[in-house]
Amino acid sequence: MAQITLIEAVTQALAWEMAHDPAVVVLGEDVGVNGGVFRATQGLQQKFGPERVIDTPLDETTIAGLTVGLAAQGMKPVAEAQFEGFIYPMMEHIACHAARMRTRTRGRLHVPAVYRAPWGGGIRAPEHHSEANEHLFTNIPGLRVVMPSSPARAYGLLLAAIRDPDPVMFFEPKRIYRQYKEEVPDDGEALPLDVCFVLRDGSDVTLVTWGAQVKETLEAADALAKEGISAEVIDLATVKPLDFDTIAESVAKTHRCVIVHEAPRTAGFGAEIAARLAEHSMFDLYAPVERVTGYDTHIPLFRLEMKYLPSVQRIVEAAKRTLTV
Amino acid sequence: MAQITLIEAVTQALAWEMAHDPAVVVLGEDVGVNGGVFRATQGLQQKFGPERVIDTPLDETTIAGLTVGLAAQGMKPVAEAQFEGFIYPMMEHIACHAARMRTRTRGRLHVPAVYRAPWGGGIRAPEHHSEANEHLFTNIPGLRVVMPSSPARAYGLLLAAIRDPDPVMFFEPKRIYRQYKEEVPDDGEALPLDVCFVLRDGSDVTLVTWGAQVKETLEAADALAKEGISAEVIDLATVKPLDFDTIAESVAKTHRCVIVHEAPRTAGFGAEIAARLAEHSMFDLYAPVERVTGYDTHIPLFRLEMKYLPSVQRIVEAAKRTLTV
Amino acid sequence: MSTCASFQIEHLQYLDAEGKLRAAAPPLAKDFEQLVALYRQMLFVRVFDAKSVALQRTGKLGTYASCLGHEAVHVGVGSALRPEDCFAPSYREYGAQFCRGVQAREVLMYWGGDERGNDYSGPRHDFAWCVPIATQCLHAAGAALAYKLRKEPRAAVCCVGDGGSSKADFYGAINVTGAMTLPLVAVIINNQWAISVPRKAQTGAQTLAQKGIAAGLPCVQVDGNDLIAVRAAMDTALERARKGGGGTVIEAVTYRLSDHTTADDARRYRDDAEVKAAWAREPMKRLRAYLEAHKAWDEKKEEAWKAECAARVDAEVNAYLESKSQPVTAMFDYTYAELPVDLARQREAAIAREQGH
Amino acid sequence: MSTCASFQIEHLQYLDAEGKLRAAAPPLAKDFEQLVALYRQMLFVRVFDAKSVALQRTGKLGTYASCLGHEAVHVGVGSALRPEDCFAPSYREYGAQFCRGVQAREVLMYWGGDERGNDYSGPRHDFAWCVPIATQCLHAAGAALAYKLRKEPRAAVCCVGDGGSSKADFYGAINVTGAMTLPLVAVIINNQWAISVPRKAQTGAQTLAQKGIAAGLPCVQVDGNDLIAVRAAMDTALERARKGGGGTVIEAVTYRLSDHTTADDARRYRDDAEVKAAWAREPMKRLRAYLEAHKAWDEKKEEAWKAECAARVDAEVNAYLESKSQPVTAMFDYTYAELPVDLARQREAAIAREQGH
Ligand SMILES: Cc1ncc(C[n+]2csc(CCOP(=O)(O)OP(=O)(O)O)c2C)c(N)n1
Ligand SMILES: Cc1ncc(C[n+]2csc(CCOP(=O)(O)OP(=O)(O)O)c2C)c(N)n1
Ligand SMILES: [Mg+2]
Ligand SMILES: [Mg+2]
Repeated sequence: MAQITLIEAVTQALAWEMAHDPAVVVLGEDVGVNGGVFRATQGLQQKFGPERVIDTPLDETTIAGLTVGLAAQGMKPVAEAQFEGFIYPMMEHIACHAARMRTRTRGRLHVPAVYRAPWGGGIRAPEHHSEANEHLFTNIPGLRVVMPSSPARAYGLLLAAIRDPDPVMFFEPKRIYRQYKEEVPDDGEALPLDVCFVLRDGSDVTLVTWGAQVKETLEAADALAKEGISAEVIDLATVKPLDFDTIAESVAKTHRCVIVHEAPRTAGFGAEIAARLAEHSMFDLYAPVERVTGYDTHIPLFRLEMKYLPSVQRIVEAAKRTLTV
Repeated sequence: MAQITLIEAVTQALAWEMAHDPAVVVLGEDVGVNGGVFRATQGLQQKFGPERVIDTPLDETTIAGLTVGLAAQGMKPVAEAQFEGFIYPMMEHIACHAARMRTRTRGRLHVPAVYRAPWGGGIRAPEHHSEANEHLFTNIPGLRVVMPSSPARAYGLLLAAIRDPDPVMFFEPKRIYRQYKEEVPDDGEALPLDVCFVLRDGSDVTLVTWGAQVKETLEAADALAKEGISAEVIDLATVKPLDFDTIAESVAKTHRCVIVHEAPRTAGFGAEIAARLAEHSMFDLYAPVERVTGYDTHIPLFRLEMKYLPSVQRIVEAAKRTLTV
Repeated sequence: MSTCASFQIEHLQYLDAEGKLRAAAPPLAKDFEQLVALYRQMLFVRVFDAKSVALQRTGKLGTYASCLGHEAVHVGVGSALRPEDCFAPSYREYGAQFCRGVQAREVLMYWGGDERGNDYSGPRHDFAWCVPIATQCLHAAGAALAYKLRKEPRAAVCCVGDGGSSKADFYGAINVTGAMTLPLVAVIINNQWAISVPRKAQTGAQTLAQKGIAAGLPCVQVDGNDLIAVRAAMDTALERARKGGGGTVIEAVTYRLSDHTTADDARRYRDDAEVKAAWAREPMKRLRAYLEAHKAWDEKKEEAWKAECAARVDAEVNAYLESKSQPVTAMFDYTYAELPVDLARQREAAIAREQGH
Repeated sequence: MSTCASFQIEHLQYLDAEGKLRAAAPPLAKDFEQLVALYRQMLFVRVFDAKSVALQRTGKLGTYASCLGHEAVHVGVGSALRPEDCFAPSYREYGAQFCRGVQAREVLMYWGGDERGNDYSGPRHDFAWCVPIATQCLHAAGAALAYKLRKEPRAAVCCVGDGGSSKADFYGAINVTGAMTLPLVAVIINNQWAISVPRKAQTGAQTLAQKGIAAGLPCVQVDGNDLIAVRAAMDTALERARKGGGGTVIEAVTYRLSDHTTADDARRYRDDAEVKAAWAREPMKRLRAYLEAHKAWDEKKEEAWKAECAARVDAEVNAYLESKSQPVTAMFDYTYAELPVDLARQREAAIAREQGH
């Protein structure tokens, strides 16, 4: 049982499921011989052949629509958008068809597809390679939006996503693709979707986040601990549908909450969490909810991008603000 | 000075601006001889010719991209998506280019374009003709998202949108296109963008809404008044960038807030308003913020759609809940 | 300068507007039993269509997209398919769908604002009606890819309009079909109008068939008012597809004799003269003339069959009109395979509201 | 069955791989002064390109897209344009852009992660580098429409890759160009690879030029390693465009001699033998041979010009390396023409953070 990175866990999950379910196919740009520009599909074409690991023409509309068609006819396609910033042309098929086929046909047809995409900034990449656009999908009924933040969760959640009978947007935080390794048994065990993961118990403040920001958030919790502040850290993992109960429980205990995300602040998914806290946990809260987020600007090219992304320090400061009210 | 409907106000604003600014052109599907499927561009092609009122091929990608190109080269295009549910293929050009050109080029190029679309449900239309998808755009920096809810505001805001040097999404609540008429002087006077409109003063509860739901919300305020409850009604008008100060001021006075919108609840724009209230107005609020919204389902076909849309009664009930805490 | 590629687009017509055979026709032209069956199918569609428009006019149906004038291409396409093939319609091809087992009451249910219309009795794997223009082309391509991967001798067929042939998805579908040799037949139903936009405003291409050249596919233009030509082109294309020979683009030239939908008023943008001229080329008259010339059909049969169609349609209409609305829970129950917690709570609230009022 | 349309795709080559004229060539072939100027431009690009790759390897530049092997098509395209024409590049056509006044330091700035690179010195109306594949084609079409509406005798030119010619936007752009007779020249730079995906996986079409047929446009395939052929095709297309004759699709066949970008390793997916064979057809050698055969160029000139290129490039590199980062406020200041209230507050907070740390 080897130690693997998050991206290797993605590959491992794909390989497991392809080996055990002949309906699973992978398609996208450069997913074949090249194994994907990040190597997420590395070795899969050699193992499963070009009929199951399919390099498509360069058209995201095509990839998205083919995927709907494949899925509706009994396949389980895992489609890749090469970067999440290139997902826009996929949206009509995702929103109008993948997310809607079951509703439209009263269950006659459904779309068990996964749309994967490397997500987020911080890797000094060119323009349009750093987007954090989960908001594009979180208001669309019928979708799941999943974001793993560790090798083990990447493996377990991707297996769950592929097996799920409904369409899943699976966003991989590329900044932590190779952050660290951990042991991930290749046992085909899926993790539950629609469930948050409490990564660290704490009593003074709840830090809620997802994706790559789990890294900074855990570091912030460490820093806070050094100052005697006990932070609970929750990784949404499945952003939609939201497991709000886990967050509410935590806030009932800590009475404080900081939400951390990479996307722009306004109408980012942090707003939904803060809104629910305002609705359901208002009398639990001793301090206003804080959001530490990207600014309401485009993520800048890489010379400035680290000034855009939420830093450990910003999280620590926000947590402390909730404690000084 | 005639009494006109909301949609006639749209036409009037387009005609005014085309008459006064030769850079303004209108493009889309069926906008020409047919005057648009709702007649928003009625008579414009006769008046300004087919070179300025342009029927495009049936491809939303094309319409969106042409619009970027036109705008970057000195024109002021007003593009139409025939229904807001068909806007998805426009998104790459809107998000990656219209919204970003100024940032990308440090101001060398910019995109003074308007993307109009009839928006929302409740007209017994076929599938995909009832979407309320403002959330697709509210997290995208560089855009304005504007939604008029009266003939006068349609006229003034559309003029402002066309004159604005940045791209504006202009969503027209088709359910109230012909709800009522009012006098709208054709004087070329724009209304300010980025500003909420207080439609009704009140002291007990703040009702915040936008688009077609302004109708039900005002009716709810009437109903509440009959029960001795004084509701303030705010129409966002410009959803993004949000004029939060007006809302905060109102809530500082009423201490209660109900947000009403048509889109699905989770990650709808109501979440942003509730989140800001939780952050900035927590100690002003005497009751949890309520959201009265569409469900987290696709808007059903029309036999059931009125069960999906927020009703006067739901708004009244929510307002009362905030008053009984 | 040297020529590195050259292409021809053929136009296929057997039965002219007068019902005369114009060229050496395929066996179908002499198979009067089958031709009569197809003609009856076409007539059924026409009767159904008129009734549906009337229902809308009297407030008993929502917006409805008429198929008047498309009977030959719709029935030609639908009758060429096998049950195991996959059909991806736009929103107008009832003639094709009736051949496959979709029921008239289902069409009415759909345009009556009820999702149950899409829960077809027809082949359960056929795609639903598709409103976002041309997207069905890629679903059909995906189906074709699924069949190819599973080595099933099945074809997928999509229909798309002249307008729809401008949209991204159409190009994407035919391109991937060529690139991957998929068993897809893309039928462009060129009825000259996309709502108010005439065919010539869609593209500078002389024919829509030639779009197939961009994808390296065989492509052909047929007289879409000639059932025999439509069937001939479909039969060839489907056989090639099912045998692994790849896809085809067929342009069927016809005319939309009706408004775009009942929400449209075509007199705003097109000349009566054009419509009148199109009526002279419509598909039923010529086939009837041909059948009558060959004693396979006559006025009496026509009247009898029309009466039967009317009766059948009435039965379907009644079934539709008597259908009860779905319960409020139906909004929630098909969003996911299993209700997420959140949605379950919203569902409860919706039920409570129903009961409260 | 009758033929209703037919088409030919011509292939244009004047200068073969050995630098021999293969056909009756246009006047440019005898205009050695201009040819030398263009050759020098090509050599400048090549020197710049090698330096940029080196900068990336040593950590002084971000990911960089090399243009090695594309010099003839890039310089051919760029030099054919007039300043008032509009150029819409993808992310690789520095050779074209240098002809138009874009500075090398601006290219470096862009790949160095600084938006100021896009604030070109070149024609201020040219479009920025465009990463979302093929979208630039529609911007060029929009520009072309603007010029047509304003009755300006200007053309718009977009470059797109073999991969990009599969994308929706490309089809949309050429289709609307045909439908509206727009002054757009769409140049498909077929360098055989889209990252790791070979040309044949993109489409079943024998040529990419023939995609123009789908739009009813004149289309031609040229040897993209032959500067003279590229210029000839461009000159013809641009003249037609500026005179109101509408658009053209040009496929320029070349080869990407480099990795896709510095983030790519092409050895993973393509054979050395193929690359080696492509080197034999590369564009510089043949033009140099031709110029030398006509005594317009020689080894000494080559060395002298190379040295000058190196010096110029060094100066540009220094200007880039010495540039200071933009202040944190730059994140905010170009989002809207005027800062909305919200953003102004965020900007203040960001400044405070800068000063705090
Ligand atoms: C993506 C999208 N854009 C716009 C529309 C609105 N619309 C419905 S039908 C239609 C015209 C379609 O014309 P055509 O493809 O020729 O098919 P026809 O209706 O003639 O059968 C349009 C623009 C839509 N349904 N989907
Ligand atoms: C919409 C979109 N999808 C994917 C990518 C990632 N990507 C960048 S370059 C490239 C290949 C482009 O190939 P081609 O069009 O042939 O141009 P070339 O790089 O060969 O010049 C891909 C897939 C992108 N930039 N944009
Ligand atoms: Mg049509
Ligand atoms: Mg290429």
